[in-house]
Amino acid sequence: QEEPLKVGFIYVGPVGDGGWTYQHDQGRQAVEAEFGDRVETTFIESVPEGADAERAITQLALAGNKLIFTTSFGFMDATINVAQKFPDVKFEHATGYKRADNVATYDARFYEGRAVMGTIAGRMTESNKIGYIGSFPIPEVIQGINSSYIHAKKVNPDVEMKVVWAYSWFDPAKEADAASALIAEGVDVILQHTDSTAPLAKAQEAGAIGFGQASDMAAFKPSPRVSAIIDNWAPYYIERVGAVLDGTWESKATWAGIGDGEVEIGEITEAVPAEVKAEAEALKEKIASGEYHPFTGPLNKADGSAWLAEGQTATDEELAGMNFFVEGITATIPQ
Amino acid sequence: MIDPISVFLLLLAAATPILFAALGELVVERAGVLNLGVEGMMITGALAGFAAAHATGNPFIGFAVAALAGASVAMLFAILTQFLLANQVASGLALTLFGLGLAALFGKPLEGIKAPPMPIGPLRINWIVWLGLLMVPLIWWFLNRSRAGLILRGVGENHDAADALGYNVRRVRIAAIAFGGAMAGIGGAFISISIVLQWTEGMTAGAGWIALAIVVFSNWTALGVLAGAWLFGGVTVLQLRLQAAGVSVPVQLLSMAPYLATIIVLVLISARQKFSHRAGGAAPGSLGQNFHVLR
Amino acid sequence: MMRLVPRTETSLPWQIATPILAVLATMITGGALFAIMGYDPVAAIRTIFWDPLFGPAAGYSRPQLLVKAAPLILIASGLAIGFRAGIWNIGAEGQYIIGGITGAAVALAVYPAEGMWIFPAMVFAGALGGWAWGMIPAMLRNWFGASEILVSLMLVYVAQKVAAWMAFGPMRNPEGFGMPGSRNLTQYPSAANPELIDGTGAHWGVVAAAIAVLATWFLFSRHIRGFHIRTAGLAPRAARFAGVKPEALVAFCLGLSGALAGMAGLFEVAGPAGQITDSLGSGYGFTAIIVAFLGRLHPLGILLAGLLLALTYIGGELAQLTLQLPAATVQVFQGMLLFFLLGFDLLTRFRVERRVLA
Amino acid sequence: MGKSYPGVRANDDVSFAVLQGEIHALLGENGAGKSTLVKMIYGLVRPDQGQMALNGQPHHPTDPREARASGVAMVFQHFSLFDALTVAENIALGMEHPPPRRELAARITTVSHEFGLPLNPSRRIATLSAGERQRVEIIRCLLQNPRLLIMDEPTSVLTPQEAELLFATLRKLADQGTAILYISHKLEEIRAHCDRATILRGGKVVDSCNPRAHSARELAAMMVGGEMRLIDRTGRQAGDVLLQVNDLSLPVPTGEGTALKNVSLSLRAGEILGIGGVAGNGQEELLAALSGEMRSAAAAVTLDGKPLGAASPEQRRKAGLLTAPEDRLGHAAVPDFSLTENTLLTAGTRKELVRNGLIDHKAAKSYAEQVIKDFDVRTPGPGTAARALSGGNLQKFVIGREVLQTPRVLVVNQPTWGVDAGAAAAVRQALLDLARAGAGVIVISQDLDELLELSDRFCALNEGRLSAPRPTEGLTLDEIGLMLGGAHGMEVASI
Ligand SMILES: Nc1ncnc2c1ncn2[C@@H]1O[C@H](COP(=O)(O)OP(=O)(O)OP(=O)(O)O)[C@@H](O)[C@H]1O
Ligand SMILES: Nc1ncnc2c1ncn2[C@@H]1O[C@H](COP(=O)(O)OP(=O)(O)OP(=O)(O)O)[C@@H](O)[C@H]1O
Ligand SMILES: [Mg+2]
Ligand SMILES: [Mg+2]
Repeated sequence: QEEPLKVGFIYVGPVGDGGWTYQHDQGRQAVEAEFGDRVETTFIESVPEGADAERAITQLALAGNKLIFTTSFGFMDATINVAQKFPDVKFEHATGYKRADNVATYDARFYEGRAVMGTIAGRMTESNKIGYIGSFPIPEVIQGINSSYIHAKKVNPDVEMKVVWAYSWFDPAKEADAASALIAEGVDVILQHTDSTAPLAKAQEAGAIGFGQASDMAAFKPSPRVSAIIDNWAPYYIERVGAVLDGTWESKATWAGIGDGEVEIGEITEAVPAEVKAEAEALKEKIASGEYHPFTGPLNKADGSAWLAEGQTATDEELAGMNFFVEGITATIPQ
Repeated sequence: MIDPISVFLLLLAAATPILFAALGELVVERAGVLNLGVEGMMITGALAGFAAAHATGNPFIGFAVAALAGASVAMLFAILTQFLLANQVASGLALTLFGLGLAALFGKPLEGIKAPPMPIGPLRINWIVWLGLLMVPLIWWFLNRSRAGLILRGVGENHDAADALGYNVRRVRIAAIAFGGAMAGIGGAFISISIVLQWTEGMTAGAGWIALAIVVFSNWTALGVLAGAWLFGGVTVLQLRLQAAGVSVPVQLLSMAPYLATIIVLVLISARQKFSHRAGGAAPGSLGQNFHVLR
Repeated sequence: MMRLVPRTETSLPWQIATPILAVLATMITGGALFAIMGYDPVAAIRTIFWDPLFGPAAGYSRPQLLVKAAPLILIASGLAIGFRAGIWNIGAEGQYIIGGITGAAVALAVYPAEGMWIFPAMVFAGALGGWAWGMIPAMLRNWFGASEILVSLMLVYVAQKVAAWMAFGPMRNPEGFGMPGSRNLTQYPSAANPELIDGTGAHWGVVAAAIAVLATWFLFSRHIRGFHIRTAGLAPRAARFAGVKPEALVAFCLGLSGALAGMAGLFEVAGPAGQITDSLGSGYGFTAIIVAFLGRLHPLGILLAGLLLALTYIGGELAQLTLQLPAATVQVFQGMLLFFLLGFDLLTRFRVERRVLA
Repeated sequence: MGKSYPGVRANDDVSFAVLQGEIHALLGENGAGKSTLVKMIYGLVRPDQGQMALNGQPHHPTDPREARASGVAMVFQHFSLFDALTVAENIALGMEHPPPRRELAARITTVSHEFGLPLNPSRRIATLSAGERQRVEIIRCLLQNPRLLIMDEPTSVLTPQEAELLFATLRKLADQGTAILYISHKLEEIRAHCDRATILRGGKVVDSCNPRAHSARELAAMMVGGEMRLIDRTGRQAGDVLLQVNDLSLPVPTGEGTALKNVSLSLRAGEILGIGGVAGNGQEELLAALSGEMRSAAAAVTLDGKPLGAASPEQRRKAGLLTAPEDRLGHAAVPDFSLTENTLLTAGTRKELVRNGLIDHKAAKSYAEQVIKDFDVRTPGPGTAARALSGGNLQKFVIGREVLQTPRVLVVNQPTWGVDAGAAAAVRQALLDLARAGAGVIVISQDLDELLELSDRFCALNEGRLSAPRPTEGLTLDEIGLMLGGAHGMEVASI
């Protein structure tokens, strides 16, 4: 009988974080379910970025894993370094930009999902103030804030966006405090790009609404969690493991969105009026089919300078390095 | 503009976990024991409290269980330091490591579950917040007015003298450590049951360390602990409020503010004491030292 | 009835025996834990304690032991000096971070210049940064009587924010597509802290740790300053009487431990970690406190404690990898190991005697 | 009664009786077993064998509370007070069922006045002088109306007036029927005030007598089991001025302590200057100002005309100005260090134990051995920890460590505090011999007998001021008492 293909995963958090790492592990389990005996997966969780990452990845390679997924941006250089030493092993690095013959990268177009959330937020807010809890000022998060704002504004021209930076991906108490601060500012819809459910808990207390982040956060259905933006890595992981199995794997950069099923919109609950739900779903379909790009001009930057002309869409390069807010957002990006 | 009352209401809740943990540690340190395991006891309480609240549907049972769980892991520290005379600093750090691991291990099945709702207390303020506020005068009274508190302070101040007068130093200290564990447990459970409403690994995120710092800051007084917890919680809340309100102060500076404010206020207090030649109120005399006597 | 009788001199045989006993006890209870969790206890114990040293991939993990232990030992050596003097630097983690930042700043400022002087300058700047960060609590204590425990601890959090600020702001890699993190210093030859001899894991940080162990040993056993430090910790008034200025000692100890932690930070940033990121502090500064106490504040003890802790970290990773033991289980196991080490330490200081009753 | 510690038989077949209404002295050298015996009575130490009876009832307390309940009270050899707590709190801790706060405070005030030992119940112990601390311990006992009051070396030496007051109190209690067990190394005191004495040697009762019927020399002989050497004061002559202190004033460094005010003195070669005073009047500060622990204006302290006021302790030692503080454990010596290591505290430079910062362990060890030999320090060897030495032996070591460095000037504070008669005589003789060899010696002490015995000139320290010196020859105890009393005495009387 054929030896099973060994596939390794490096996680930055514990599999039980209920967010980022949890979703990657769901993807790993999907691989096991799909290929059964033909694969054997292992993972190491809670690996700090930096020196420990390189060692953990090397250990996976030494243990005979032929395909290794490194699932945090901070693992980028470690992945490249280890890949040089193990040319026979294939690596997949999430959210990075460095590739090699045996290193592919993959990421998700979360901003597509944010557009849908923004639409719901713009429709649902009564105070016309929506809040956004940002983790760190990196392009991915800034894309999300801009996309949410643009689409909220589209359906509700009076909308205002308040931004709080938590400077953490995961700090429940801090996120709760951030949510409380936003609510005290009059915000009644909270978007978050941090991984805990604490903001939803606070929203519930205050009668505000929010969205699941990374995972479905179904425990807070039907309200305050009225929908969710879910990272679904399963299709990609299955595709890539399959590629190794049938020998067609090659290094490439993948940036997939709603259309590829990598970004999922969690169930829009009955707390949302039917027509809003319909509108949101229509937008989702349009994005999925490629008919509509969330960053379509005319759009100006926050400093008033012109960015995209009427009908022009943002390039992937522009998005990947996004470091400005669009016109209308008064918050600042810490530099 | 930001209205002070809403900030105050926010800070009440934000300060509660560290208030509980720091009040507990205050009693422990007043008995002459330095337990650096607060973080480990808090996370244990956070998990046990959440589990019990979820199983029974009653958050108050959750808090009771959290207190018990916190006290139980504190007993590990008590055995090490009071019977085996192990170094207190290292034992406390080991307790933190152990508690974090233990909670993560046993917490696996509880991930993704929501906490039962907590009845709202008087003035729309959480019952446990009230309890925390009530603990301040209670502990002040206990330490400064009660006989048991006097003995506890005596043990912490000079364990040899307390022993010579016939007090059981070890028993007093074990009781204090248990109490400190229970308080830290409640503080931790407040995070899981009342703030985050869910169990997640590592959710105390350093609150235990802040609680330890607050005890030093308070100069070992109950009122000082309240002031410290409010100062820290207040600045934390305020910096987020300022961000939310779009006030343009560099976010990096704002996020450092709670820590810087704590340092600055401590320096002001210390300087006043130093330059006005006011002695006293400092650390308990036997703090961190183990007691052993050959009979 | 048993009673504990203090030994007049600490017993050398017991000092050697107790760590071994503690490790055995941990293996037994830890094994029981693993068995309850449904893992093969023998395999788990072997994976954690044996495989990193002699297992199939030991050729790789043995050097890694040095890499992991070096910063712990370097920082713990500095901390032990202060702890012996009764000066409580709890903030080595912050000094580590700042040292990493100031050291890296030199390289990032002169990039892409090449030169032999760059790496030494970085080491100096790293030490200087850590020193300065340690001097803040020292000066606040000397001038105002503020507790160095609290100030140094608070400064850890401040340092973490500074690291995040640097990673997202001034030090962000201009060629990094706006992603956080500085340039990777390992790809900048003049600034890199590489493996000195292939396959040994030994980088300059390991060398520095070895020097630190020897130097602290020398300081405590041969030099009058070490004597004064010990005096100050045991009897502050006697130290004053001997001519020690408490203020100078506070500055010396916090400055020195800060400088060593800062150096450790730089070696890590320029070597194994490679760059400034917001997660620059990875807990070495806190773990080093455990290492210092586990090593009984003695240089040799610190060396062994640092290696032992590194062993459990690497063994723990291996156990995750090969047995899918959750990370938390390994953490509980480490906690147990510490408990036993601390508990059994009793036997080095006391004799257990049966009480004679008349 | 019998009690063993590892390697020592601390009490061996001890039998004796204390009668109602008597003041009973317990005598013995350091380590004779006095403290062990009384701790057994107080329930603090568990006896290995033996029976006790109190008022005819079997007495076997398992802890001090039980002893207190049956009427035993004790003042400890080393203060058992809590520095950070108030007088009232300290007293409450020593009582089984203290009355409510207010009532207790009132009772402390009245009882302490009644016995002539006034106390303010709300003051913190840390702010009290040694004499006042002793009052707290005594009042704590008195408030319990004890049947048996044990006093183990009431530490501080009081002014003669204060001592009189204390004994008057004890006498009053005895007359009311309280039995008093009194431990002290001050034989004159015992002769004057005790009714009976039991003498311990090596844990055994060796004698029992009426102390009034014997001289101090005879009592000492019974304690050591041999003759005591006479102190030799001969052969000294005053030479040139060595040490000069000029108008030295130092503020209080922290909230506690006494400021020095315009202290001036001069000391000649071969001379011993005695400085008396009640504890807490600036003795520690004066020693610190001379040792270099506290710095002053350079010209305020000169040695051989060289200004040293701003010099470090090390520089002063180099110049020949050596000191020995009062507190042996923790100040003059590090308890957890071996004797060898303890030599490095002060003898590094003059004995060349430290060169270029490097410690010469061999030299340190042989210097420790020399001190042990020359000063008859009874210890297993230089590797022994300081804390394992009895007070008298450690004191001999500390004095020896300084004397063998052949200082130009040696300043000692309380050189025989809590030290038994034999060791005290040895220490005093060493100081006299040093002066004979041409050094200047300053002895700061609260023990007036000692000062009269040693010093050529005498001055008193009072609230940080130093009186003008007077020749010791011809001074009476009463005159000295007045010199010491001054403002302090007035204060006591007027509270
Ligand atoms: N806790 C103890 N552990 C071991 N040995 C002890 C202890 N306490 C006392 N000893 C020993 O018992 C003996 C008697 O000591 P004790 O304290 O009773 O003497 P003492 O007569 O009170 O002396 P001093 O005059 O110095 O107070 C000494 O040899 C001492 O070494
Ligand atoms: N806890 C202890 N452990 C071991 N030995 C002790 C202990 N306490 C006292 N001793 C022994 O008791 C002896 C006498 O001790 P004690 O406490 O009576 O003090 P001392 O130094 O003789 O006091 P002083 O000179 O002030 O009267 C010392 O030789 C010491 O070895
Ligand atoms: Mg004694
Ligand atoms: Mg005694």
